[in-house]
Amino acid sequence: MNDAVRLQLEDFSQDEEVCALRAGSMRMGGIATFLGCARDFSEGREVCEIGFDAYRPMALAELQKLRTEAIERFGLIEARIVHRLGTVRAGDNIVFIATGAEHRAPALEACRWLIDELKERVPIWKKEITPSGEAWVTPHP
Amino acid sequence: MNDAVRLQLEDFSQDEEVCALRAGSMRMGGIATFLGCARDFSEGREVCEIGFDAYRPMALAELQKLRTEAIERFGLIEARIVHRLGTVRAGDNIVFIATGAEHRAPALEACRWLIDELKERVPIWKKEITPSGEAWVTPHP
Amino acid sequence: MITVLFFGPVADRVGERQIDVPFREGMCWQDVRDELTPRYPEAFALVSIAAVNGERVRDDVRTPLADGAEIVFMSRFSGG
Amino acid sequence: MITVLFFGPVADRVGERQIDVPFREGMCWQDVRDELTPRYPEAFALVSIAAVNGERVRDDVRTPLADGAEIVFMSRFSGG
Repeated sequence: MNDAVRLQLEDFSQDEEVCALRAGSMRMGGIATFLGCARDFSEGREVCEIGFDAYRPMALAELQKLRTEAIERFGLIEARIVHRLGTVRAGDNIVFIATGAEHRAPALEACRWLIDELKERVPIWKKEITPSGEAWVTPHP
Repeated sequence: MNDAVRLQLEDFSQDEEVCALRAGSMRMGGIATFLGCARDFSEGREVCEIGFDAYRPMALAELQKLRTEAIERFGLIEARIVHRLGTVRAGDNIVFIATGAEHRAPALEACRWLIDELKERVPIWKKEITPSGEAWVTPHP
Repeated sequence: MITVLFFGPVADRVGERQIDVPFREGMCWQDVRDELTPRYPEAFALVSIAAVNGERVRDDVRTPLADGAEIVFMSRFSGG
Repeated sequence: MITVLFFGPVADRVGERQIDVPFREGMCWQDVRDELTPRYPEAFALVSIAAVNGERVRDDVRTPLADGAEIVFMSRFSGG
């Protein structure tokens, strides 16, 4: 749990992640987070579960690069990223990003940047499992 | 704890707030949060504690208006805002905002908008208590 | 009677959190401000926002107060 | 030997997660793609990203592969 960047099957706790984010510094004035969850509906279809596939070594390396880049680019004090793999059910957590900075603007901007870049750069694929079958999600161009 | 907008002396839990935010809907795909904390340093001065004063009825009414406006403006599914009063110590939580939407962009944008507007519109004042005395914080114009 | 409240840095400079001002038919919040400013010049130097009965009011709109109204003279907010 | 890996929708269409391709001196990742595309046309219709030994590679840069290299042909990512 203490790695700042993780791919894992298990769920995570926001409180624990934010606590770990803050552990090293009393100078954090602003912490932004983004939590992505599995919805029970997507483009008109009922979704029961979401399955993930990943090219794990590259996915983890890309997440680590993203964290380092975000810290440098936005002057963050700390950042954490957790992405779940395996299969999750509707309503479950998928991805969590937390960014901490002295002031609110860099924390909020870095959080936005990280989730946008993660979607572009990290080799993970998701499949929606509905009552009538499965389909890989095609990202919007 | 179940009110979506609160002014309170006590600390709060991010996990509990996010759980309450999600309770009503399985359609939330993106949840953004902002947590403001008390830093131990501000503009070169060591800060031990931060004290708050508020015009409580108006502050609560303004927070409720902000929540309603954010939900309409960004098409959110739900939003929550908690602000602490009384006195907090360096490292403690001050303010928490959580926004939930079907997709990430409105959740992230609403969260940013809410903290910016809160600072402009909600009658709360903070005082930094340092080893050498106290001083009300003057917001940057 | 008009109730006037102060908070934060303004309250510190006034030295009170509440003062009462006698009500006069037709008076507006601006009249209360003009009456109090010479008594508390340091406090009113900070004031940039006013509220009547919990609603922010504009400097260029004069509406007569009702007896019992609550006015708050505030410095810029610093919450969050 | 060159190891070729597939994930997600590409793996489903190939019907395998891994295939091995014999190594030839001087071959580039583009040669492997050109060799596999006619064998798995539906899978390669999805491919828009390639990585060699875990690093994304550009279509317009040809670098000879080392024996034992790992190539991954990937469709657009959909994580997060």
